[in-house]
Amino acid sequence: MNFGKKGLKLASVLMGTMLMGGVLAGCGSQADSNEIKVGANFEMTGNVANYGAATLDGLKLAIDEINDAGGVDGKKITLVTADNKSEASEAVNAATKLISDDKVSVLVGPAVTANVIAESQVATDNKVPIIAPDATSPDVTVENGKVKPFVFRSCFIDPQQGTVMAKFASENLKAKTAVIYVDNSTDYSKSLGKVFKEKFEAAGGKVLMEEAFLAKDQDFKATLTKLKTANADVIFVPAYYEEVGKIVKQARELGITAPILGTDGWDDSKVTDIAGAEALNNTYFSTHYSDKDESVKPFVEAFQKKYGHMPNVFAALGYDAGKMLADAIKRAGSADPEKIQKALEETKDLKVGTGTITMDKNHNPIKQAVILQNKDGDRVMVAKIMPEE
Amino acid sequence: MKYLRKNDCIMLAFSVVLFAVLQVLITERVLSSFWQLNLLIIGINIILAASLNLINGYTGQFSLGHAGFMAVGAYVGVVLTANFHMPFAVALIAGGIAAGFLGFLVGIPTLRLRGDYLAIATLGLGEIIRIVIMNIQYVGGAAGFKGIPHHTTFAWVFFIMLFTLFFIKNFVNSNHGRACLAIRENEIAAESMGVNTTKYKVMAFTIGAAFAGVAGGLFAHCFYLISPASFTFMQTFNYLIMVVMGGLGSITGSIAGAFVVTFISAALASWPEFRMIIYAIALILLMFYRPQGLFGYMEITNMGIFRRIFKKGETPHE
Amino acid sequence: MSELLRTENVSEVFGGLKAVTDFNIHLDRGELVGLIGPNGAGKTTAFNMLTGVYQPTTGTITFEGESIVGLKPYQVTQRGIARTFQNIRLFSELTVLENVKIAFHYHVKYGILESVFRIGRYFKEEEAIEKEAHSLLKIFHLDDKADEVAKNLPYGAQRRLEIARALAAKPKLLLLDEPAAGMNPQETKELMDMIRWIRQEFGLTILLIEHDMSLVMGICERIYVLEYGEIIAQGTPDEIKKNPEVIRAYLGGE
Amino acid sequence: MRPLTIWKELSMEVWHQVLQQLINGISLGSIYALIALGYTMIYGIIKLINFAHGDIYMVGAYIGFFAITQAHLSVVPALLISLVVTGFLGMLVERLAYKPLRHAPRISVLITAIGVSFFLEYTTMYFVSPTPRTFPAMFGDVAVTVGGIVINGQQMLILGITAVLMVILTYIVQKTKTGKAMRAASFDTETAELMGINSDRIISITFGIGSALAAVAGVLVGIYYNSIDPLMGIMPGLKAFVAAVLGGIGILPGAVVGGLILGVVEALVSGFISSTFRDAAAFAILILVLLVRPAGIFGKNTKEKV
Repeated sequence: MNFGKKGLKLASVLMGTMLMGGVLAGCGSQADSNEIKVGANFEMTGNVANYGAATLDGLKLAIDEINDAGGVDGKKITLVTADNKSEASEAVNAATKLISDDKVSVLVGPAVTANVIAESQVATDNKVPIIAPDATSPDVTVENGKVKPFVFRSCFIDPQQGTVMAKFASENLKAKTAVIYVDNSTDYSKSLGKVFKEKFEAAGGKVLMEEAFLAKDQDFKATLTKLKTANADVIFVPAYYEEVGKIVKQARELGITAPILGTDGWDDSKVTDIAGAEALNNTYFSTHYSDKDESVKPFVEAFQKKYGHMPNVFAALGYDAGKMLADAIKRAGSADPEKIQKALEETKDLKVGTGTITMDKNHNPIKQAVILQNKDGDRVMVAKIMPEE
Repeated sequence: MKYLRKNDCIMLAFSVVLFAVLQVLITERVLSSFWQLNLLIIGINIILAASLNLINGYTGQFSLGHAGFMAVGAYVGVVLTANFHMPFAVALIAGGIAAGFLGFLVGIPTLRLRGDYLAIATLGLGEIIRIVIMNIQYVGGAAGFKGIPHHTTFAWVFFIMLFTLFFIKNFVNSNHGRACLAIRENEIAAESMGVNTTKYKVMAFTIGAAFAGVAGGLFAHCFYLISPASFTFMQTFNYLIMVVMGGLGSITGSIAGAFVVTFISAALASWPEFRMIIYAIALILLMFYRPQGLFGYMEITNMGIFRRIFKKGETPHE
Repeated sequence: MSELLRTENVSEVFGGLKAVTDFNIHLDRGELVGLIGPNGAGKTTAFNMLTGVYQPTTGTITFEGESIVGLKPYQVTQRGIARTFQNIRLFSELTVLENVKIAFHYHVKYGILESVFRIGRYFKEEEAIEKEAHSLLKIFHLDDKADEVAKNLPYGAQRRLEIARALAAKPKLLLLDEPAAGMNPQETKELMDMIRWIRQEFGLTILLIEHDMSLVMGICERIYVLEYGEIIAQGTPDEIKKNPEVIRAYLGGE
Repeated sequence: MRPLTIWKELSMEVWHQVLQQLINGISLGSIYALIALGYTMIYGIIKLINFAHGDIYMVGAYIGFFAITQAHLSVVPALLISLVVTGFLGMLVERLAYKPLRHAPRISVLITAIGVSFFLEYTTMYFVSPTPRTFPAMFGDVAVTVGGIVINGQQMLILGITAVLMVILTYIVQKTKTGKAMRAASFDTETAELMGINSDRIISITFGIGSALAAVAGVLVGIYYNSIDPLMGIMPGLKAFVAAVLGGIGILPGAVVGGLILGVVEALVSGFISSTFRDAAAFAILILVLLVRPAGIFGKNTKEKV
């Protein structure tokens, strides 16, 4: 049976080289002195690759700016990227590689809540701090009442965003009834729906109907036709721009004219491309910043120059995370993860791309939120709200 | 027949030595924690590849539902350990039984189907299982199940893998295993030789599913959070690739296939942009040069130098 | 009661086409009976009905006094009827030895756990069927090729392996479907002796479908002649040779 | 007179909704049908489940996208370009990846198809980045309301083009010489070769036509949902394969019927139950049909001749 022999030879050669490769890679490259290694664990493949890639672009911009300005105390920041394939188990795999093989001092990312939570265990065990740029769900940094020591965040959290929008709906829009349409495949969307319902009903409003869809859905006409029958005063759709664009477009096509409210997932010029400016009229969404805001102009221009297109909210938050990271390393004065962790906790009134950040005791940044209105293809700032705490 | 016993002892001795070597590598931290985690995953993938091989390779039933059975085992396991604080062994066994039972239920109707029709039906069932889990809020739905105790250690994975390989090897080399092989070769002839083909197809399906369930339990307890996104049909393709690359109908093949595929994706982690492109090209080239897989039908125990160690008395599938 | 098998007005209708109608045969223990007829006469369909592959549309089939209509093929084999196939159906990727071992399947009693943990009856029964299989292969001059993969055997040897495999199922009634097909006269002669010998050795009843008249006339005690699904004649070889109906069916009427 | 009373009791509102869902379902179904046709033709001729077919649909969508946005062409020329270019891509894939494995075990060719699928997905993602691209709004404003049922411009475009392509395809397969050769090869390639048919050429043409149909579906989806991304091909590809099997794999009308059934089922389930169970319902329907007719709706359950 000749091919058996050939197969054996091929297989043993393959396995031999790999074993060697494995052990060698195992030792990893030692961190040489004049560079600080930062791990970027993002969704580069898999179904949320677009959010991961956008955040990574913003982070890279921040790191390049810092390095061009001479790095931190003369040391350059090198970014080591790893792909978590938009999956929780792979996020752990990537984080373990960055920590044990690449010996990074700090981890940035991933973009999606589930992957951050999955990774937090590994980071805490190895005492390496994480900065989650976009995950807005509260249980990223706090688990049954206890703060996770090594997990930080550079964006505001859902309860703040949900409260702001619920207040806006009942007070500014005088809405009495609402329907909620969430994305069942993300924690982000579901927890925002819960907070909105709680705050809206506390303010005397009534939620008539709650429906759900799945990420990557294309056709929402079926459920929207059902929602139309409730003809509520407002429709709350806390989801990402890819699905939101189609939902708003298809809702208007089915003759739904009520105002549609959203959250920071809406904040991307693609929403207007997908839905069309006309359909987006009478829609409002909360987000981290308005690109019309003077203080945000430099970041927007820098991003436009480097990548040739406008930044979306993920890019902006990636950039903020980069700035926050650099500031913490400078104040820590070393690449030692635990020192950086302490410095992150003490972040106060730090000027970042989209505003100023002060870290609260739950490792969530106190940041202002803005409400924008889509008006004939443009985005007008309607309100700027500082968080109460 | 005494060779049979002798060979088992040789295999056992070899495995214990291998275990000791790897355990030392781990405790002395020669292997970084990244490669330790991947060693666990390789062990788990070997269980999945061998159990899929029992269904596809040995019994010739083209099943693409393996990730679904793995998901059942994983979720049953984590619910028992995290919510009911049951011991790890109980959770694994319960996961295996639950997945096996589902394999049994699913097996009966679908095994009337043939070839590609069975493939798409089982793929559909795997997806249905994943979608149902995604809609059960008790287990965290799409956002995933959090707070899983980290029970899986190298010892658990290694010895369960060893048990799986021995179980499947001995099953295949027995009267029952031969019945499955007969079904693969020529189902009409098998039935005419007194083999109850439905019973054995469902049996292979149930055993394969049960081991996939146990592997699911082991997989889940490596991570703090699991979500339905890790159990899609693309995951089943991974295990199918391992089985075909190793050689349909060869246990050594499944071990080699699981090792090679898992190692390639781990080693490529340092080039995230090109990882999938290189993996795709590797797949195409390997099928181009070795369509029958690294080992085809052969087992390592009766090739070349091994033939002298394992006395000639072995049947080719030993 | 020496009668082993009896079929009463059995018929098989494929969507209006009467493949076999009022098929009445009976076989006594130890008999060697032939079933002949031009191509497409329904011989193999009859075999398929006897072995449960097809369910007869009408009629009863009793084997050892019990009806076997409605049984699945593997149950029929377990009752003691084994068969070979017109176009060879061996387990091509398995070895010669394994092909025969599979036929012992029903007679092996050890359970799954015993086979997996190799305890209890596993080794005893495996050794038993190993020995039996080898002895069977010796009879059919196949023992030297025991570890050869079935598909690599020459045509004649594959035919003999199929018969050996059928015998391994320890049948009471052996159905041979054109065993001499594609064999030269010398091989047919050897086959004839072998069939006589195994009938003697294993005390078998044999029903033989065959086109090779020298073989049929040589060893069959009784012959049924089938044409267009109907039995047009039955009797000893001499009667059949002289029967006008049979001559017409084979040589075509004036 | 039981059914009549039911009709009256159901308020117009519910019937209105059912009809609206049917329209959505049929347009979605025709897209599945276009892709499923490619699956069935390729399976019919070389018995391969071409998992890369969904990604050829994606590449077709991107070619259409660049034709419309970069080259500023209108819909029909964009469709033609995408159809031709993707057709050749399909032939190229067959030539490089599948032809050498003509006599390899079928399961290894399946693994190659999975490899090609990953390759197409991630090379596209490497060049055009994972962020979704948006088609400029087309035919959006045109809408026809028939008795309260809204049929927008894009849905009409899809139904129209699908119908035209079906006619052309049936003409090619039934009337032309190549069509006859394709049908012959799908029954038995070896015998077809004995009859003087160059089976390699026929297989290549089948891949070309199948990929072209998928490309059209890709562009139409781009226009209908006006956003495309490198991984958009995975789920529709699988659904189209389900549709092909539902109708009876290898049978052209089966693919169309299977696609339409799938589209309608998905629309009704999302409308009346919840869209989270939409995919599960699609697979459940497939399994139910297969249990009743193990070779699909039109498939003949050929019993193995003993």
